[in-house]
Amino acid sequence: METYQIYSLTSAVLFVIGIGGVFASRHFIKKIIATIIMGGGVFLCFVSFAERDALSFADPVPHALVITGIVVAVASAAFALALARRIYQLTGEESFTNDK
Amino acid sequence: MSVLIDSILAILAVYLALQCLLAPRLTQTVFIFFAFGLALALAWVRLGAVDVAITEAAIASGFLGVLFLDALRDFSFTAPNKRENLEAVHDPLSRNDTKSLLLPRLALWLGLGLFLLIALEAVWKIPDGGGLTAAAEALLPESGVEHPVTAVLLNFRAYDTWLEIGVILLGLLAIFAVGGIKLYRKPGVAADDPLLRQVILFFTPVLFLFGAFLLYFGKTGPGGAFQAAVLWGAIGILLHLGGRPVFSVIPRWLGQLLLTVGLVFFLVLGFLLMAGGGALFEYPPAHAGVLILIVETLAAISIAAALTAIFANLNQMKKEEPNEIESTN
Amino acid sequence: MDGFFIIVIVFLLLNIALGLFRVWRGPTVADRLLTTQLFGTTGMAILLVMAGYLKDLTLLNVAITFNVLAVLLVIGLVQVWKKKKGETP
Amino acid sequence: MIKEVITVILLVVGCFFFLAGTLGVLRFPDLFSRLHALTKADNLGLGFIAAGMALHIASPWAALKIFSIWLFTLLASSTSCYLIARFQREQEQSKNKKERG
Repeated sequence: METYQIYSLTSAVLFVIGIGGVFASRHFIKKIIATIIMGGGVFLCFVSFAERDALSFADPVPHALVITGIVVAVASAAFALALARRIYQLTGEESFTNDK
Repeated sequence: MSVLIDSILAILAVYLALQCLLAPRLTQTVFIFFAFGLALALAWVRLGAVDVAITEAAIASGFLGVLFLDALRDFSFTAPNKRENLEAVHDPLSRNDTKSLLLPRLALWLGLGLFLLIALEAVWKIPDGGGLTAAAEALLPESGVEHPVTAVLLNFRAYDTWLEIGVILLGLLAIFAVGGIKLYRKPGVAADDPLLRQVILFFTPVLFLFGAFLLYFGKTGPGGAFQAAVLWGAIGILLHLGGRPVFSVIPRWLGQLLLTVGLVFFLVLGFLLMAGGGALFEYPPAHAGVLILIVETLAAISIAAALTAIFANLNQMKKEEPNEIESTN
Repeated sequence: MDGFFIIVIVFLLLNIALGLFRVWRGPTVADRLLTTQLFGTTGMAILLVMAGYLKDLTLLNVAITFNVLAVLLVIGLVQVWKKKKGETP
Repeated sequence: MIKEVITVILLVVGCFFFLAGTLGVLRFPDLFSRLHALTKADNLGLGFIAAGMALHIASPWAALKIFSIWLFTLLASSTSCYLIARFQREQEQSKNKKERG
């Protein structure tokens, strides 16, 4: 089994874990972390196929995309955290409840 | 034989991701998330993506870890007790709901299982397209740098990087919109511990020098604007934690200048190059190296300032009068 | 020699996996924080050995980054949570 | 040949100290002894591994870098040890005060 195959299969599993976490977990912070894990799965898929296409060096375009992607994911996660904390400040709730 | 390392790392990453989401306490979640970042960084080293590994280690586990810890201070520390309270207060039907929740839950697990199979098959069968390695290798001598990833980031796809600085700035503005501008406020607590103060004073120049080294090293090897930016942003966070918040010390116009200089300079450079007859961000090969270094430095300063500002603003978002709000519910 | 390096790396990875038990159980927050130190140090050791195994010296930069950020996390937790105590005496 | 033997010995000793540190973290009864086990034994192990790898890579620039990595780690980990211990003591004190008053 090649290295890239192991990691690309792992990326699929991580993505599915992230999706399950987004649906099944209740607390805001867990939901945010689940989206980051989803993103990690996507990035892992990119980088593993960059390694498959390597000639004298690995394919640099997916690497660059992943670096930009990580920074954007962090910025959006920070925004989500700000939203979550604001909701908690205003209503005192830490998860989406549907009783209203 | 090296398959052993890869498979153990893969199992570790999957296990950590699962534990991260299944852990009953939020502090467990955050610290396992840090370990997950470490496992991913090691995986990227194994895949030959050292730049990505540095970025991941720096931003996705270090910076986000600090942000999450800061958020946990506001939320309750232990999820289970709080959740019972919440359910008791907000969701009185929860006891009866367990049966009716069974069906959606079953559907969720079935759907996830199916999706997993589909995803595995899709990943297994991704066709062999050859990638863009050959194109990047052919154009590398004209790009002005020797490291292919830096060449892609700052020359071939420079508009990506430019817009990305914009996205970070946009994130900061969105945080301002959500929580109010609390950037210029002074935090209450200074570092009272002499050892802590000394460590912050020692690590500040070390971080600065190492960031500058990574920035310059990006020309020939893994490193570059983002990695340097995160390390410089860590300086800002350390100073903020030590009671010397950068943005409330320096004058306002300087802070705003630091935040926007990367974006503006990038744009002006692009239009000047267009006026000179090229396409947007088409550097003349003779001066490309110098131009890329200048752009990288300014972009790094901007991103570092934005990261510091995000942390400072989130850190100042305090929960106001919690008892009163909870009792009215 | 390569086989020996692989054994060392696998051993250190298993060490990290063992340390996770403390994150899971640790009665206080400080116990969990302690393990970030363990992960940081062990991760650096893995990166050093990997630098020899893959013959890639740039991995040393990743090791320094790890080191710096583990410190950031510790200082962050200590300072951030101290404020909470100061607010509600 | 003799170089490789020394590298292997250094790495094995380093691994032994890492194992000792992890076992200490798992088995010791309270936080302060766990801190002691972790920050001392692991740093010693890292030192041995660093020495072994510097010998194996055998370039003066890399050796300098590895040495500085080890030095930073010593500094960082002793500081974090102190900070974590102080944090824990403060938490315990405030908890005791709350229970008494």
